[in-house]
Amino acid sequence: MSAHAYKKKNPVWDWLTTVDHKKIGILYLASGAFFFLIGGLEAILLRVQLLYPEFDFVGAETFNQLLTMHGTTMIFLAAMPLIFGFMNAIVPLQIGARDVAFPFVNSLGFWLFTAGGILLNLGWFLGGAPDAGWTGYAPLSTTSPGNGVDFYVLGLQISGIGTLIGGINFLVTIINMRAPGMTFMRMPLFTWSSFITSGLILFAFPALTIGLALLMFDRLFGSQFFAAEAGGNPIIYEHLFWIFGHPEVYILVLPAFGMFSEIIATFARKRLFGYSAMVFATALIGFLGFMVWVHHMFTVGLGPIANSIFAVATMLIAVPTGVKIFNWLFTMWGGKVSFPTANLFAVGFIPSFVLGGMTGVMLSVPPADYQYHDSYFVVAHFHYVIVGGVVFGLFAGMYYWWPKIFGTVLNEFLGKLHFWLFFIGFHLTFFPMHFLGLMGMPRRVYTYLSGQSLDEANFAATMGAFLMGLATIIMVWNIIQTSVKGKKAGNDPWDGRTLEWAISSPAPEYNFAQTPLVRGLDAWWLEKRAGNTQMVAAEPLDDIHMPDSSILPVLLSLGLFTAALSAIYSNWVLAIGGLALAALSMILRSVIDYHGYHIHKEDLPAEGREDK
Amino acid sequence: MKSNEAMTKLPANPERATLEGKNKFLGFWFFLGGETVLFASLFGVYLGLRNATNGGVTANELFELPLVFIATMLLLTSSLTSVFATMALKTNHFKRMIGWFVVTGLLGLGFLGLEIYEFNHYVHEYGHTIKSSAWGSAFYTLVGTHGAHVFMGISWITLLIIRNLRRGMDLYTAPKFYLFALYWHFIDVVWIFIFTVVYLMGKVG
Amino acid sequence: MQMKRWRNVWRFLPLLSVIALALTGCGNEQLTAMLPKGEGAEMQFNLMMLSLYIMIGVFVVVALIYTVVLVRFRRRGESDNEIPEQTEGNVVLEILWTVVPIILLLILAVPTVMTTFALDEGTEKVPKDATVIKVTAHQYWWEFEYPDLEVKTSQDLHIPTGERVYFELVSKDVTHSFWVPTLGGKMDTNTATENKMWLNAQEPGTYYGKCAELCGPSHALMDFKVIAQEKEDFEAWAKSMKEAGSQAASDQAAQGEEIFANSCIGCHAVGSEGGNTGPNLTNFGDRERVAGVLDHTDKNIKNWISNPSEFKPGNNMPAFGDQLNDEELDALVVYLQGLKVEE
Amino acid sequence: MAHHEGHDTLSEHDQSHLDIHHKIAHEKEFKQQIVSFAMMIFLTMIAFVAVASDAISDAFTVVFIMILAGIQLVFQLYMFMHLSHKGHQYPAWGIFFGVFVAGTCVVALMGMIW
Repeated sequence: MSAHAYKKKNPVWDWLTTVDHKKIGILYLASGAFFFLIGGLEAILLRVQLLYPEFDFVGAETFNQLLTMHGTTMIFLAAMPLIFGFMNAIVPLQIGARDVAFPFVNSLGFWLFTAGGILLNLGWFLGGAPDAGWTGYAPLSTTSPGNGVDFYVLGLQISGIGTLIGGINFLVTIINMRAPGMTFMRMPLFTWSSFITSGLILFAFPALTIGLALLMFDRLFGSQFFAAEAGGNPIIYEHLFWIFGHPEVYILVLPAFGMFSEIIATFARKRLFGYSAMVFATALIGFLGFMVWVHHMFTVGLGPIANSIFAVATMLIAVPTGVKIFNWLFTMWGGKVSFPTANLFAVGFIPSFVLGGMTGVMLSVPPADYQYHDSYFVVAHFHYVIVGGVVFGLFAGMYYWWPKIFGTVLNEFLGKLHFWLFFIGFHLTFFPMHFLGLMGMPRRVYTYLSGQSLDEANFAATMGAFLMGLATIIMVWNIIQTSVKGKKAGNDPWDGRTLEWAISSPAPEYNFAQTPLVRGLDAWWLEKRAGNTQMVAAEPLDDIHMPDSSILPVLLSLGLFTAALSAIYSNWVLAIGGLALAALSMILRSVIDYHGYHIHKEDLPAEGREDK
Repeated sequence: MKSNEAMTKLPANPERATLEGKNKFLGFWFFLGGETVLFASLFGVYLGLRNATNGGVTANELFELPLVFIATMLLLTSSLTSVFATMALKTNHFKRMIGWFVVTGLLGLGFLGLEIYEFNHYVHEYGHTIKSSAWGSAFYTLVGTHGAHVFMGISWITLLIIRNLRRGMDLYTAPKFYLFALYWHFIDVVWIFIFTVVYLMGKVG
Repeated sequence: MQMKRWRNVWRFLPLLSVIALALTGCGNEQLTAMLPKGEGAEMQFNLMMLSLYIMIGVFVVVALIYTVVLVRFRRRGESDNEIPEQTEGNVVLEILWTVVPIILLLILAVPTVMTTFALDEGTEKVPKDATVIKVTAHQYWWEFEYPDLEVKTSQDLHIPTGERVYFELVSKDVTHSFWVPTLGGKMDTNTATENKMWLNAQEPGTYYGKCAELCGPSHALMDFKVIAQEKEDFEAWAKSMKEAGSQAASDQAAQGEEIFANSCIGCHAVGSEGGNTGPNLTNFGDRERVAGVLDHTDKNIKNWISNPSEFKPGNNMPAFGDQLNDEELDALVVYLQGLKVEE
Repeated sequence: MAHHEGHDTLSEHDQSHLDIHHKIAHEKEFKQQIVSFAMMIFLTMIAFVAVASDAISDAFTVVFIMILAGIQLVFQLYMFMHLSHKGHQYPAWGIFFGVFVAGTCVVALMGMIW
């Protein structure tokens, strides 16, 4: 790494100012993992409270705060950033790009997300966390006493802006930055799903932005959007939330689908079965995702016509999802499937997610949903989808791409232990919940009465949660151990198929010394089968242009953070100060020229260079 | 980056001549796609609550069409002037472009002044505020969000003009001015729907 | 009726499933949705089972392929280095697993849509002689008003069996959701709009009702009871409710009545007298539970009045432990326990 | 960078040749813009007049002025924002998917809340 040793950097300053997508990816992964552990701890506390009927552990108020923060944290502060982490770390490598389209915006997106995440959690220390559920339904949220919901509204708003600009960045990156020969129909499935997901982010998040803004106006400025006595209507909020909220589910799960597609193909040593059908199914799921939100609102009283239309639309989504499942199965069919931890999670995902999909179809039937809705059946369903789909995907991706991101391999023994404990714990926790719901247990209850036949299943679920907690501790131990004395990984430890495995682990900061020429789907696999040890270059070796790092994203995020926190306490002077800092950062970004710098070709390491 | 002199002959679409320009161009269009959903949500909220006057003043009693008409003319004209500016950009007439953008900004300022006068008038003459009814909340939020966009636009173009007055036209500045013009047209589109949906439909009842 | 035909087709489905579920336990028979005791719940249960069977069929197919893959196509050790054939896909298969699910979904979609409309039947134009009940949800209790019968009650919902009872659902504060799993699915109670639904209990009995939408700290405790009675019993109950007023049976009860008139009547009504911000207590003595969740004992009533927040966090009733002494509380309890309309 | 286009390397001749084409194209465009603007002013006036006069029924007026607004949207997108020009496929996708989602939002909030 002699590339530019002349630029000595303080490591803290370096991480604060970096615009390198691989480092931003690591930042996303680290903060996502941190929030994942917090959200998991909240879940364990919830399950302890429900261990026995009429058990008193945290009490009603704290329970509602915990359930709200568990949902909000897992969706917005754990799953989203972890997915963005993988997108940052991997997508540019998979399309043979040196960088993302907007390195500065990328960094800004991360720091806004972090500022929002911290703000959200500050409620715990400043008089109570939000307690109106992760959905924040009005008027419960607008009338909730204390400042908890203010932290929810403003924290999500700030991190939402970060997510939105991150989505735009990836859309443009994937459209404009692909290497020569990397046509759309040669893109790896993870890149494809990241592309679709970014599109969903772009069109779904604005609805949430407005929903949250209206909540904020009602709470802070006395507007009447959701106050029935002044003509307001809370159903407006429910629509806005779910117009965002349903696509959000696909925002989370599609990248996981992409990861499974890569991982299953790699470990079956086979090309993905039905590639174009998979791409089409992904796009179709994304599109249909905008037309089904009312199935979250079947019991709101929108009438049989609306309910029927959205029921049928929802059922339709099962078709492309089924196409994906069968294509994964047939990718393995006739292959030579090996089972390192990454593939264990991928293969374990299939039956788990099929169960989640099954209950999904069952939920799409409005009359039946009148029974399931807001019961533990729904809790079971969405955990089968989000844990069985998204979290399994994130774990699979972690074991699979860890070598490329950090240059070391995670311990396989601990990995397998992690998988089995988590897999068993997961089913033990959530499978009984289907029955709890059918037996009449509503969701979001802090306790249940004895003598209602709800005791055994609740006990089993809590035991399962403990197992999942244990599995997570083992995973953390594995990460620590690997970080301290991990085995060095080669460039291509899994006999990979896509471009990221063609370069060194971890990737150099310029990714590709020469932009590669892509000659087909699974570009790296093709070259290897043709007997090549590296990609063919699409351009002669030249100086490499790199973007300037910047502290402004941190300052801008700090400004908005300060403004939001001050607004919660109606300290308008400080709030304007925070906004001024944010505005100043934007102005500086606009008036200072960023021309970047060059890494000279003489400084590039000899390895991986194709001399003309 | 070459010196300004060498770049007087810019390519046909200077805003998209560099990779950076291409990225900005595409990214900004996508941003406008997202903004479409943002404003649509506000329009939806407004339409859902437009009769929720809570016994207070109604749209028909409140709105005065001549004022809205003048505001509309200001904004539509500013759209034309920013088109002129873009054409000057494409033919590399820097000074002409700046001139048209100054006119655009001034027209926008006029529009904003009218809006502030209007809001002030409603609050003080009619007691119509963000708190008085759900309709009031929806009205000020929708129209106010548009007004905030106009304000952002004026600040943006002011900053761009000041910053680049001495730099002149090159492949680094061209995308910036071009994006502003796109943004300004988008604001105008939103206004077309505001005057139609809020004011004209409010008068119809 | 069109629905009848469908019911015939499905007759065997619930039978099978009931047997299967009886073996594993279906929950409390006053609460569970799996042992339906109402017309609506049964229609919903049939659809649940239909969708479940279709889905199990799909799952079996997936599981079969999955098992074969895991058994037959493993890589056997490090030395197994053969590169499998790089199949691109198979158009016939793709069409197959697109078309078959569409057919399965159509089979599900038709009865789904029909039942959705069937469940809404009559809510727009309620039949003339039907019982109509206006349900108002509060944090954290339920108010039931029978406009035609001029009766108001709370927490215990009395309905006649064997007929569709129509509900008009609203909420006073935040969104709640009205759910009696054994009799039928839930419906939200909104603040700005009124919802309508019906329930039809097929046999007399007590069924548990719940609030299904997060509504604050005591959401978990917002329980109510549905007491389904034969039509005559129901009418008798309604009649005695209408006539009921407070009449104290003893001196202690008379003292209690006075305390009630001084401290409680602003919020709680007995008969037609009293406020409307708290539950109507006309038939309080008949109830099975205090505040919907506590056992109906004198001690619990006393504790509740002394400090309601201890039992239902966040509820709106003030604590009377400081205002009333033990003797007064006892008298109040005796009075309240005497408020009965049934034997 | 792989995507750089070679504008800098055009010969003098090519450059001046292009210039002439551009000039013609720009003059044509200029006229189109003026016409578009005049049309938009005209449509706006019609909308205001339609509302101000009591000659037409209210329901019709609403439909009519919405159509006028839709036409103005097309003018802005295609004439002022050049959505039909080369290299605007992705922007068009972005805007039209946005309009699609926007439409569902408006329908939902307008028609499914009361």
